[in-house]
Amino acid sequence: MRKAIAFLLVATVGAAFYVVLGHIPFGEDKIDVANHYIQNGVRETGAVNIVTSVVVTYRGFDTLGEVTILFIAAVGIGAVLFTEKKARDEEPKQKASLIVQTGTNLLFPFILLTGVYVFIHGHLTPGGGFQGGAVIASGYLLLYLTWPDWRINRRRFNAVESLSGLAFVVLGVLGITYGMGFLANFLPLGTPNTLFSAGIIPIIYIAIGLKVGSELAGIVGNLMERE
Amino acid sequence: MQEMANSFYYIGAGGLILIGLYMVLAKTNLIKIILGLSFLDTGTHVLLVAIGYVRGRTAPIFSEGMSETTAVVDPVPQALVLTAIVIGVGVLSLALALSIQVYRHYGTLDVRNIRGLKW
Amino acid sequence: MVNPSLLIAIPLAGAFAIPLVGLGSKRIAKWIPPLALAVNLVMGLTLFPKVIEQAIIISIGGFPPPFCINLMVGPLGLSLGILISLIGLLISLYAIDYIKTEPTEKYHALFLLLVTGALGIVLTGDIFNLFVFFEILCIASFALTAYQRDRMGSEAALKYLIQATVGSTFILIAIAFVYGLFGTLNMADIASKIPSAEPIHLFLTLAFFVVGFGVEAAIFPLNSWLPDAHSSAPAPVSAILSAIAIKTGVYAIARITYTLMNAQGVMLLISVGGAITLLVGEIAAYSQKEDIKRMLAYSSIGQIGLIVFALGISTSLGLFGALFQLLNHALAKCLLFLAAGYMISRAGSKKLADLEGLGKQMPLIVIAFTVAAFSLVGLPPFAGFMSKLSIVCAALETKETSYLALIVVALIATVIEAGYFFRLVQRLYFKGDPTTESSRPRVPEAPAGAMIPILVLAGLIIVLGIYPQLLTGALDLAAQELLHRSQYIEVVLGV
Amino acid sequence: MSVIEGILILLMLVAAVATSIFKDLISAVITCAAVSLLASLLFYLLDAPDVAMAEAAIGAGLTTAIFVLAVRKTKRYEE
Repeated sequence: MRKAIAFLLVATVGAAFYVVLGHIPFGEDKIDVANHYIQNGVRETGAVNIVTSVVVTYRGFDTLGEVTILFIAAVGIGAVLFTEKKARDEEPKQKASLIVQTGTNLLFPFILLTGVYVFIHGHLTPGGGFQGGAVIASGYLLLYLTWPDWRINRRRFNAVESLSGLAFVVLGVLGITYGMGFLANFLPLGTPNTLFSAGIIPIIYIAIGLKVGSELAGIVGNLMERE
Repeated sequence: MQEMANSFYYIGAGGLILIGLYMVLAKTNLIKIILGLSFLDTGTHVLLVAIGYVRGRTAPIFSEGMSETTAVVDPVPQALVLTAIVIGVGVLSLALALSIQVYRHYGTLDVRNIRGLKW
Repeated sequence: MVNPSLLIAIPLAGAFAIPLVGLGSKRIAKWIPPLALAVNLVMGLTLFPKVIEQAIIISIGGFPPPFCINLMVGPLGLSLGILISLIGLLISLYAIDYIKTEPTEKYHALFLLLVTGALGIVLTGDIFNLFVFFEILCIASFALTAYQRDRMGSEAALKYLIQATVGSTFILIAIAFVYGLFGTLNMADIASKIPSAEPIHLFLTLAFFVVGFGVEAAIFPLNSWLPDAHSSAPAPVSAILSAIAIKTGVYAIARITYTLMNAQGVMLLISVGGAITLLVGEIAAYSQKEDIKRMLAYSSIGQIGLIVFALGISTSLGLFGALFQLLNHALAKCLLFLAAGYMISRAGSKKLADLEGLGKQMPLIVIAFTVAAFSLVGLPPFAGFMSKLSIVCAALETKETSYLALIVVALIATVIEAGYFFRLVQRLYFKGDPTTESSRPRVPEAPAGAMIPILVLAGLIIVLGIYPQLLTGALDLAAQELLHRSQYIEVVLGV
Repeated sequence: MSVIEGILILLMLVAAVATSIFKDLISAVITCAAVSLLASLLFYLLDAPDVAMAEAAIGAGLTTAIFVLAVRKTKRYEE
């Protein structure tokens, strides 16, 4: 019964897809508003990666909302899986083998470095705050898998989360005080294709990278620790 | 046939969305339902990027040596999908945390046996 | 002039700061939400006179719309924004004493973010940005529903999450369609391009939007999550969900059907959906004889049905009635859930039978509860009377048999509603064992932090009932904003 | 070119169907990761390197890890 209804609903949705997508030709030039970004993006924002300039400048408000969502998820998971007493008395879990331990020791700094590289160069190459943050979080995941008893310093992570979020909002408000509107790019744009260019974009991406990294690491930590 | 080949991506995206929707509606295991939600997300992302694709153009990054008149694909859907991916991971991780919590209370992940409230 | 983007930036910054302040002192951290929302309320009120004259367009990122996301601070958005700030402020005051389950600083951060999401929804002028804020609101409400970590809460939250996430995927699919058809995401820009599209595509896109937002707005048959979530959550969370969260779904549907799509053809369908929701909700509430919060939750479904029904009457009186009803329900249902919170903790259970005779033990709270209940039923001189009257008048004015038939349904539902609220009030006052009264020690009904919001809400309901003209001007302008979409396009795009 | 794309899309759909059939939830999670990885390849072919990177790092990497953690804390087999 449940499956029959499910099939019926899925078929209806499929039919709707067929009708609408039949009218949206694949692979043809339908670009409208985005032409403005393509033609003026580099000049107006200083970032050669147009996706970055859209994510951080033209649609920066979405990005602020998005880091907020990740923040809510991290805080929410912390609240949902909160345990009153510190369950430290459990028997020590089995550590990974020596090879894995050595490997982790070697790799972890490089993983962090890669993550930082990815979000610092967000305006020049593919990648940015989210991808870099995810790379950093996967480094912490590796630490957790190698030493199951290891704990991240929660206070420090919370502080990084809050500070980077506040930095994002404060940068936005600074745009207002410079008379250009919330989240406007008020710093000099510099020469495109160099590291110190694109005004506030690299700064915002650093804040996003730190925030996403600490939040995802916190989520993983919460799921690993709470038995 | 050419028509079909043109819309491969639409078929892939739509198929993924429909499989996900079916899993959410018909499956009874909570993890399976959440996997279905993840397919719904991924399918929508592929759909959005496919809508923004323009044949014969390059990625919207003007690296050194490229003239600023190079034809590129639509950057906006890509930006939207970046946002949507992060939203998706937030929702999924919260869903999994909640299902762990439900498992603690009920000892099962089968929605037919979780009947504190009406499903 | 105050920059309206601060209306969103300040609560957001407050929420980010809460964990940081919480590391130092949890007692300071829990005062951040009321403080941020009070600032918001003041800013909203100072902006209001200017917005009445001319809507303010703020573009975020420094380029003109449609190239940037813009905020559309018009009469509708700002009125709802002020309402959200006010209700949020009152509930956050209530929660300071009420929430004792650890980790409290996480509760306050989530609550403030929920309110921020609602503010963003009503102020934004961009369809994808609407989706992002909608997700903020939804995720914060999932986490808050499960906040007490009990059996019911976790299950209700998961159920809510699954249904709402399918809904938001539908919204995202609709956004993909819109982008594919029109190549833009700015609402005014889309609205100006609507005539170029074929009706069938518009209809299907609209259907995806309405299903998606309908889950949050709890329109029948998408409402099965609501009674569970609203009855299992802590009292302040139930209050904010009922008073604000479901209203944002209704707002989004109104914005999309009126401003975005100009979908005159589906208005009757929307009215029918609203009337069915109304009837289903009220019947379910009437047959709920056990749990007071569940009964209030079903009553919310019914009220939402009434608002959606009135939205479907696409005349200025109908929209005025819908907005007025939305405001009244927000005030009254917020009060009912807040009062029920302390009634339940006094009686020690959510069962209606255990609440009997509470009228003698906590007179002030029960009187406030009664005021709100009577206002919802639509008795004069409370605020609900005026809004229900204008909805009935609007339906009669159309002189179409379909709307006349629907208003009969709505009146029947109102009678049912009156039935269960009178039954409840009667049990609160006249039933119960009179001897228990003297045996209990005389303790204050509730801490001052909780009494102030309850009494303020009761006062507002009475004042608005006697002087509805305080608000009619603003609500009328808001209704005009929905009806005159060409003006909206003109203001945003400056054409 | 078009053939490769067709094969990738087909594989993605097959993996998705497999996810819905497997009774072992760990296998289901792994096939779900395969879907994400294939989607990430598709993003790359659609000239969206940023999205491909995000999908590979977040969709295929972290989400899978979180799913595996959740399955470990609950039940491994669907009844």
